[in-house]
Amino acid sequence: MPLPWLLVLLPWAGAAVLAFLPRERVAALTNCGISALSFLLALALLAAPQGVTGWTRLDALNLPLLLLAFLIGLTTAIYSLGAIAAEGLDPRRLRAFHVAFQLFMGAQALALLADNLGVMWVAIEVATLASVLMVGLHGTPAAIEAAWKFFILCGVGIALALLGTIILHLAAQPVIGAGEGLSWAALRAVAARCDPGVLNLAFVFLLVGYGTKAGLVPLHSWLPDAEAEGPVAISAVLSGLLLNAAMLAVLRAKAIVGAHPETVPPGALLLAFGLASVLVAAFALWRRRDARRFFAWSSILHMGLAATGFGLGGAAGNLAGLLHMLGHSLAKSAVFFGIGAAVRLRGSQRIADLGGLCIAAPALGWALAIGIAAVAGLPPFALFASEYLLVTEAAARHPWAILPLGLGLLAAVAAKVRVLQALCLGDPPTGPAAGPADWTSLGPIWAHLVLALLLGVALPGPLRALLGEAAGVAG
Amino acid sequence: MGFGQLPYDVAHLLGGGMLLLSFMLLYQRRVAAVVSVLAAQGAVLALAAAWQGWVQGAPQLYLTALVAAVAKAGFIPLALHWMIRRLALARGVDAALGIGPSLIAGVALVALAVAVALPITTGAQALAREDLAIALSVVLLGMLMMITRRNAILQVVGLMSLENGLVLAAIGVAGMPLVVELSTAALVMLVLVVAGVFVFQMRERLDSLDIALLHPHRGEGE
Amino acid sequence: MLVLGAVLTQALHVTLMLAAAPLVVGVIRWLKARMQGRRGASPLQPFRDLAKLCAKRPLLAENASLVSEAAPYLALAATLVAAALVPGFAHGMAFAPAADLVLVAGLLALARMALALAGMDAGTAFGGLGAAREMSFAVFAEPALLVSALSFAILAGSTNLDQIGAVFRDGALGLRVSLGLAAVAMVAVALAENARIPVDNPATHLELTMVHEAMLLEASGRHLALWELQAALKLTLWLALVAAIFLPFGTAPAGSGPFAWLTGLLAWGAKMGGLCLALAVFEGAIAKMRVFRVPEFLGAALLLALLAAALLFVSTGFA
Amino acid sequence: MLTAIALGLALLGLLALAALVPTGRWAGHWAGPVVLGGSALVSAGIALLAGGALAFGLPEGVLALPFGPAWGGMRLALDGLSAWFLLLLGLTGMAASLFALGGPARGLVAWPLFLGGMVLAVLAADGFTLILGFELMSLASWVLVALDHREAGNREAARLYLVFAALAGICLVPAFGLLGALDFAAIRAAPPEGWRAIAVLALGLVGAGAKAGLVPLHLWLPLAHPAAPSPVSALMSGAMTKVALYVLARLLLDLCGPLQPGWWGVPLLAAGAASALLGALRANLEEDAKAALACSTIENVGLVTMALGLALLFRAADLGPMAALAAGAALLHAMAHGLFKTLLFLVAGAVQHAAGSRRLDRLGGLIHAMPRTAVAALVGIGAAAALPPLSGFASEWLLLQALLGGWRLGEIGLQVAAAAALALAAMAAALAAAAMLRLFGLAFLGRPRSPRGAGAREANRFELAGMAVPAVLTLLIGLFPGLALALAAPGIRVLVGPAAMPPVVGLAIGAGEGHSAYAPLVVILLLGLALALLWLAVRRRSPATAERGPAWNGGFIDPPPEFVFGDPLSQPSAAGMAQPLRRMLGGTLLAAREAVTMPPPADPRPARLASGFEDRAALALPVPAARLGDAIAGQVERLRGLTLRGSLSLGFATLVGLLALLAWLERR
Repeated sequence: MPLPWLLVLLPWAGAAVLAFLPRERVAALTNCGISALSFLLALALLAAPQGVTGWTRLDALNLPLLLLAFLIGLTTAIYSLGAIAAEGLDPRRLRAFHVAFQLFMGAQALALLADNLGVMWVAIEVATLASVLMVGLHGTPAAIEAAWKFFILCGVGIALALLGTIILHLAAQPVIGAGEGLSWAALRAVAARCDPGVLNLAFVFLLVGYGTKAGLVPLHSWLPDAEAEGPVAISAVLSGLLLNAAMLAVLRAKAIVGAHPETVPPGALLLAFGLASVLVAAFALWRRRDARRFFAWSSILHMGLAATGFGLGGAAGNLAGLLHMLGHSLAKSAVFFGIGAAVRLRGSQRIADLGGLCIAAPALGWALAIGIAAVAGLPPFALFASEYLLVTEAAARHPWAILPLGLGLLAAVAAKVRVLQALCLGDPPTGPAAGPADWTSLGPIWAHLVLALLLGVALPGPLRALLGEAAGVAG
Repeated sequence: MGFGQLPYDVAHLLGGGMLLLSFMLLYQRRVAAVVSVLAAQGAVLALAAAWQGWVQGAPQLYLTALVAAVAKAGFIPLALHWMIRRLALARGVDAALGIGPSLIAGVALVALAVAVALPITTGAQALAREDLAIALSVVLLGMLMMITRRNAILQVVGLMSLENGLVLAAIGVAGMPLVVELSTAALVMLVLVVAGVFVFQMRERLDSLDIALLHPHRGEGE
Repeated sequence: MLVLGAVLTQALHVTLMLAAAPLVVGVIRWLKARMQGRRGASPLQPFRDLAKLCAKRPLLAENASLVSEAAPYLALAATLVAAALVPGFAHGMAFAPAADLVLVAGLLALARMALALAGMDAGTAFGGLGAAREMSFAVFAEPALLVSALSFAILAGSTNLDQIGAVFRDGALGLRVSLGLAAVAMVAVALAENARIPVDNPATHLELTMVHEAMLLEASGRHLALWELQAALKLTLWLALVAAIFLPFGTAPAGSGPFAWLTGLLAWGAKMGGLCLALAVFEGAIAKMRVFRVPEFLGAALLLALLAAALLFVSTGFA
Repeated sequence: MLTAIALGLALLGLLALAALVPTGRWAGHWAGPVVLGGSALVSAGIALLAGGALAFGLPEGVLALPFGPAWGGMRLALDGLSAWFLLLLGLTGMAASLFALGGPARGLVAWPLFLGGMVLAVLAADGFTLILGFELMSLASWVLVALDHREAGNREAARLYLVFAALAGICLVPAFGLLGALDFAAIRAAPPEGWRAIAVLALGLVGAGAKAGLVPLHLWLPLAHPAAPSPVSALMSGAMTKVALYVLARLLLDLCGPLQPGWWGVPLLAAGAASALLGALRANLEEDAKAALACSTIENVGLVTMALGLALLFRAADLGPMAALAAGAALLHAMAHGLFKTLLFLVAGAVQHAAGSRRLDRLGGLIHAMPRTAVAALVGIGAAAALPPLSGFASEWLLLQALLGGWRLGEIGLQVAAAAALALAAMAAALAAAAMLRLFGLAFLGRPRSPRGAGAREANRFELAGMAVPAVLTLLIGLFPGLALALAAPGIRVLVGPAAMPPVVGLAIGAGEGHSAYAPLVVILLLGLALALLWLAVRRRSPATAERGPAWNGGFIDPPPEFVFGDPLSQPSAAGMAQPLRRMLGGTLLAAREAVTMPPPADPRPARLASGFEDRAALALPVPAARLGDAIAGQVERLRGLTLRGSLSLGFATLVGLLALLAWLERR
């Protein structure tokens, strides 16, 4: 069986196993084991030959995303080793959590690996449903509201994406060979000979559909509440993985449609959505009082930035977008880990209740501070590098784009600095405070930050080459 | 298409039937009736799939027809009816947008769908083009229904009829791989299950399915 | 010969300035007294005062620091160096190359700072008040001085006093409106810098509007003598400065023999005398203004200087 | 050479890592001395290397670092300009680190990173490296500013500080984007033209100005500098603002090429003049010693910016010597201010340690308790007040000469602008003198104003060493400005062209051939001679030693015995010293106000005088910006408040809109 399939089936098999593990400790450890195993498998992909095998493909574009996905899967599993106990879930829900988590990981892998657009669609749908279950896990009204919104909006979105896929097939159907009707490679090859009108229609639906998943404004409404409910681990994987998979799907569609010279340039639409997301999210950050929702909005901001990069297109633009996706996943999940630990410390996720971490729990406080700085795009982390490349590219190609970009970035940094100081500095508010954070939360945070640092200013040669190639693949 | 007018007309007829049913969905006031209309739409969909299978000589479409008949015309409506009975839903549907205006909006949407679909697909076969236009309309009408209905179940119904539109579009295209239809059908089931879970949870927490009552519970409030 | 002459004239100039300083003060007082119908003290009175002060044992406040003792020497030394740079009866003296107007202003600022520090050293109310006011007036005086220097720089192509004098002496420039404006501005600055009426009253004590004297309240004995001499020397310096820039005529070339020096000396004496008379008349004619009117006074001077420069931009070929 | 400096950078990074080690005895006893001492050594080494490079020839070529961002490497290069500022960095870094050794060891991780970030920014040979160093410097210094984050005021200062730093970055990055290439050499090869160049000018001015504290972007500066520990504020004021000026010069004078139009200098001249005037005036009104010093930093940054603008003007007008004069003034004043401001902030730190306060109204009479510190302070304020023969006067002499030559620009508008700038520069110098007098007089002269101040002690030897370094350098530069400018010559050539000659006449400095010159050695000789003669003469006439007695104080009655420090009313207060200038200029420029509350007759309460001011220029930008942002945020909130159906409709509307757009496009 080819390696990619293994990578999909292992988590699903794990999910099946976890479904029958009653003891939570054992289940959590098994969860970690499975995640570690699949991470090793993902590493093995580096050696695997690139190209299409059946419904899956392995290329420079999805390889980094896969590695990242399973890395974050592992760190999240380790984190929830310590954290999930504090979520106060009954055994049934706890088991549901573990099952859904592995289900999600497998679907995630499939979504990233898929070459057949239909399969990709199915995988993303499964991942969505799994995450919906995890979001609604607590069953509180707020959780139900978030999950229901998530479910309905993404259900509609995914349906539109399917329609887009079908229309894409309709466009290619006259010129494409039978059987490979939905293969990305094949579609991209023949795209130039398709009817541009149909391609446009297809792209609109794909963009709206997968863009909903990627949380692009104005299709973003589900994201803040979905990431703020459910166990903290969910926030990490949602912002770290699901958004990336959706963005990858958009990229695949863009690559196909963009291959036809006479279509409405897909980059322009993506750019518009990206800039809108940056502006709206940046200013939405100003009035957040809930820490997790704050960083959920910042995920929208960063997805918007990545979309802007891909919308600019070209080697540099795509590289900026890809780098931004990777860096954002690392930094943001690190921050969510930190927030989760802080929430455990204080039993509230309101910013006002979390203050003064640097004094209450210095190790956690400073780690979180650095993490937030990384998310805010301050040096020397990956987001700084990607934003530098993005802004310089925008200035060189569409100077007018500097204004919305700069405005959004400035507003976002202002808001993030405010929250950073509110969370980390000053005297802690008097109130219940548990013991300091343990290694299961600090370890993942530091690991992510170190990786983000390397990704920012000290990327090893081979990976650098890989990313460069990926920028080419994104078209 | 090597055939004469007939296949074209029949396919057109069936598609038009689905569109009509979508309008009836918008028009209906009573939940139970809405679900029955949905069932009817599923049945028509099954017929359309079978006809396309015969026209295109694509056996897998018969399977699609079967799935549609079983799931969309049979199981799902039954499940919904059961739910309605279990939850003793109010008979009447409280629409956010009046019936009349929503019908007008529906017509406008159909016009838009036609405007988008007709000119661009000149390359493709006439059949596919007609189907595309109708499918687009059904999808848009399904979304319109989701917007204009307050009741959670009716939102699910809207989603379902939206999916019907999808399948209609899918079967209209020759050579669409089987995986899509099957996965769609499977997922529709899954969606229904998840939706059911949440509907019951909502019911027990808020003893209402009016999603407007959900809004105040969003985290962080206003 | 040239070098020797330069050195000799320089030495003579310095001693002359030092000797003339008390005399100038004395003369002005005497003239003012005469104009007010009093007999007035003899013009030599300042010399006697200085001698008497030097003979007295100086008294310092308990908490006075070394500043009180060192500042007078520093201030007088700085003023003396500045005075040495200003051309007097002769031009082309030894220090001529260093005779830069900006440097003179800097040295005077140094003396002013020393004076203000000494004023604050004892930590008395009047000392701080005087120091603050002195520095505040300088805030308006210095720009006026430098902007009027701009006019000279444009006409002479340099801020070196000796060169300015040389350019103005040969009269190639003729009479210029802008120079007149600059002259007025500079005279205003001179009045403010030397604490003369209308900016300050040199003859008053313990009056809330005073500036210069307020800083000397704690000084006594030789320190007071040094301060008095410094003030007098500064006044002489300014008169000499005005003379060197606006009345550069009749100065002797340093290289020429003693006879030419003599004529230069006579001319210089005449100029200084005339300026003393003018100052006395002016001070006799007008009254002192309120402290917070001074900025307007000096601001007007600054505007005049700017106007002079602007006129030059327009009129001269440089524009 | 470059490699050695890069190794120094690596060493700084290692020191930061070493400071991370949290464990017991190391963290307790050794981390401080090792990290700070190491920083001092590395800084000294860097200063030596830079000075050597300036004296004996700069290294050719570019050093590519083995690592870098995903799209390319990071490059370092050392030319005249960067070497000059590197020299400044090394010297100030050494002094501040030495001083820090004398105090509690805090912020050990951020300190080397702060130094390293500055060095990296100055050494950078491509846009990314420069911005990386620039922002690293900002982030590290933010940590240092936020060290005392338990006080809300400090937190606010830190927040503003970081936001302004981000603003600087967000303006500079697109500026480099507009320049096109990443590598400096490539940019020089193809300088920007037309509106692109103008956009670069605007962005660069805002970006670098926000970090340098140019009016009206100076709001953060008087808040952040006092908030930080003294060695940090010394470094921020002495070195960091210079790095910002370096970026300004590099971007506008070097990278944009020599062909830019002359009017480019005007905005720099205007911003510089405004900063000089406003900063110097505020320095006279602030009642916190470090805040006053920070404001005087604004003034000096403004002076340097003026000089840079003049250099641009003269260069575009083909006045080579004048351009060199202006550029020399800029570089020399940057160096001079870097040193004496470091010195003054260190003095303020020593005073704070000894007397326990920075508020001028709680100090006084320290010259008796801390004579050595007082001498260092005298050198500092002398230079800051532009008194001969110290370094400040030399550089301001050059600046004034350049301004006095402004009439050579030919065009009347520029001439008038230069004349006005001259007036403002002179006024700023005089204002600085007043501020420095107030600072020294209130802190060191007079009587103590608080028990803690009365019990002050001399600074410890590390602090004295830290102050001695910049003090001696200030004296040396003041005495040998010619040598300093000769060192700066390569930098001047970078700014105004390869043919430029520094305005040097032997050891003295001159405003070009046939113009006046300033020879500090002559001045100091004459001063010394005059002093000696006077002293001898006077002491021969009056040998009596001075006697001590109570201050006469204009007949003010002696204070009652319970007033240990004398009657506080009889000593000038900070507000009182500021009163003349507050009334003369404050009203118009700083919205200064005074309010007297006079109790009715037969009411024993004393009359009170309340005075204050608010910096309109500083509030002119951030406040409306914040208000606007909040308004927009409010609108966005309405978007966020949508119900489920609302958001569904939003998505639906988006889809329909896109379809309509598509249909429309198809029609055409």
